[in-house]
Amino acid sequence: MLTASSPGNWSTVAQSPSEAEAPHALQPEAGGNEAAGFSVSLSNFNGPFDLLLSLIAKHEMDITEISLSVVTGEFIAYLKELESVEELDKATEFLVVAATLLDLKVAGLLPQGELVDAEDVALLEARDLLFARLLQYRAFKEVCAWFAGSLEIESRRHVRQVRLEEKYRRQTPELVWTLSADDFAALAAVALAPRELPVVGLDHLHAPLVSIREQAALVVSLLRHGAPVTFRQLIAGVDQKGVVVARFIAILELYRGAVVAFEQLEPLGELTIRWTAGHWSEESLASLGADYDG
Amino acid sequence: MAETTETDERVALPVINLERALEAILMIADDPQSLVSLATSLGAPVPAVRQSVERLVADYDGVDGGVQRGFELREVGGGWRIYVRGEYDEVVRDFVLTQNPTKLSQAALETLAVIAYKQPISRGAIASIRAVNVDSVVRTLLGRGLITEAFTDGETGAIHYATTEVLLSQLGINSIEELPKVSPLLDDGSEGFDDAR
Amino acid sequence: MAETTETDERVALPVINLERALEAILMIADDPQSLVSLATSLGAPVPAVRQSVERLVADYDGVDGGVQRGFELREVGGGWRIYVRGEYDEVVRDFVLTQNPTKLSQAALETLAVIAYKQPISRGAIASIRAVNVDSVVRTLLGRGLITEAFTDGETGAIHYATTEVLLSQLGINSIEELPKVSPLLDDGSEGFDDAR
Repeated sequence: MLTASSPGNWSTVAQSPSEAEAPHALQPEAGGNEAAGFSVSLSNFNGPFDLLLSLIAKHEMDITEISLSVVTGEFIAYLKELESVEELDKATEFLVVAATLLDLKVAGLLPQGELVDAEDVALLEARDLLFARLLQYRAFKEVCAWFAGSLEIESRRHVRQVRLEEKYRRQTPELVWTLSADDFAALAAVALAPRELPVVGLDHLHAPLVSIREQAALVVSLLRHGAPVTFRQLIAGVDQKGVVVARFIAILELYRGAVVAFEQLEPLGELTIRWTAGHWSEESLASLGADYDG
Repeated sequence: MAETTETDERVALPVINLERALEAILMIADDPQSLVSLATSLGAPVPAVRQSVERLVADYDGVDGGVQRGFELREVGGGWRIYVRGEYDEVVRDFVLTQNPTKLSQAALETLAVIAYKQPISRGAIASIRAVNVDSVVRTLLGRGLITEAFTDGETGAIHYATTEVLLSQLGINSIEELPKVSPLLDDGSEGFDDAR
Repeated sequence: MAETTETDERVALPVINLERALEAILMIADDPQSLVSLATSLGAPVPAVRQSVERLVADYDGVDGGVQRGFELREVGGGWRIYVRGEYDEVVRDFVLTQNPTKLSQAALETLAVIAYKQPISRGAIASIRAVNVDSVVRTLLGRGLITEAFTDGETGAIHYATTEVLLSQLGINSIEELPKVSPLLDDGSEGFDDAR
């Protein structure tokens, strides 16, 4: 993990500090120029770091306190154009970086206090982290050229790869086959099973999963033909937190469907649930809790 | 090489490099190559190619006191191809034995299963299902006669593979339709997900 | 060849014929062959095989005033294979039905680079380095067989990815150590920040 060792870290990597301090870096290029020169579409950029790098490259400078302000301005300006819904998803990737940059810019605009307080340190850390990740990203980006080149060169090479001569093929040992058709089908099921879907794994957060619909069905069966029941009674004997939560959500859903009503005499007091629905069909259950699906 | 306006260099080329260009082609050509097809792709006259081929044969045979190579250039079925020299059959057989265990690897079996249920299927499609490169496994299966090249896609040039009778007889079934169903996974994976639990 | 009770003939074999036997095997091998696997099928000691391989390389390169062949012996992807010599790649192009895979996108290349240098690495970690979602790119790389699922973290369930031998082959290198050095920053980020230049 990279932490702030000194604010000057970045400048050790800077190519020419003198140029970075040159006045032209300070001036936001004349309005017209900026508008014309910086109209890009998202597809040109792989991500926020990509955009940042290209902005830095465009100004032929390294990010110092001064130029950072210019780059931040353009970065934010660029983000403003990302308003269409389809771009929203990608735009979120830029937000963290944008927020960090803004923070840094604001800090640069404010008069510098003498004392280093915790917030300043946090800001420095944020900046160093951002710069470190940017540097790292740049390193990978640079080495990409080598990958592309090597892949290209090697793709033009031809390797001897010919069918085994028939006489040797005939001499290969007889195959020992032990699989039945059913074994084979089982193998196919494994091989063809969809690869794990690329989603953020949340399984560890709420496993095992509990179906709200199932819980609702249970609640219905307990309430439908009987007297009012307290929530405590409804969850008696349940030791899994997930089940309790799901059963509670199921009750809320039933309430929303005007199937049950609550009674609670005092805050945090005993919760009593009673059946109020005039008619009830199993179909009602099918659509229940749909908000929680997916 | 079609132009004839060049100078000395051009004249030297066919003599010196034709043999080298030929051996380059022969090293990667899978099927025996006729003199005509070799001449065509090299842009050289057939007689020159014939001479070069003859010199290569002699070269690999070590005729002029050179090394006798472990391979030889032979004319088979109207074309030329590089084969292992007969003396090394034993060595090669040992090698083939160690490379071809009597049982298929798990990777080979799974690839075979994918082909069986999804045939005809291209190598690229197999690779994307299996998420690995399947080139050598496909060669193994071809070599074992368990799969065959069904057809080549006219547009992409991608070879599509299908299973053979050999597989059917190994599985003890008469047609690929007799394979046990493994749906709903096969449809596209989106179905039956709700029941997965 | 492990026995030493044999006569003249046997003694001569390893010296004279090892290179030829190697040549024969290389004619039919369709994967890169490591020295160890070659030594195993030849029943010869690894150092002897290494020497023979080196002599073959020099032989085909025409080092000692011999002919420089149209093919060469290269170590790629952790093993030895016969390749067409670079100068002749153009000549042989028509003879191979390689379906050159489409080029990788810039995003795929960057992701590949991150995985190559940081492996084994989870998708989340890749995404945070590249600051973008990398799901589809990772799938592409898996499909090409350039990366593989190395292991799944027991606690988080996160799959960690590593590069494959296929990648090594396609890059023309033998081990991941042969990748060009990148800034010391990449080690872990905490070191070498000041020495980055």
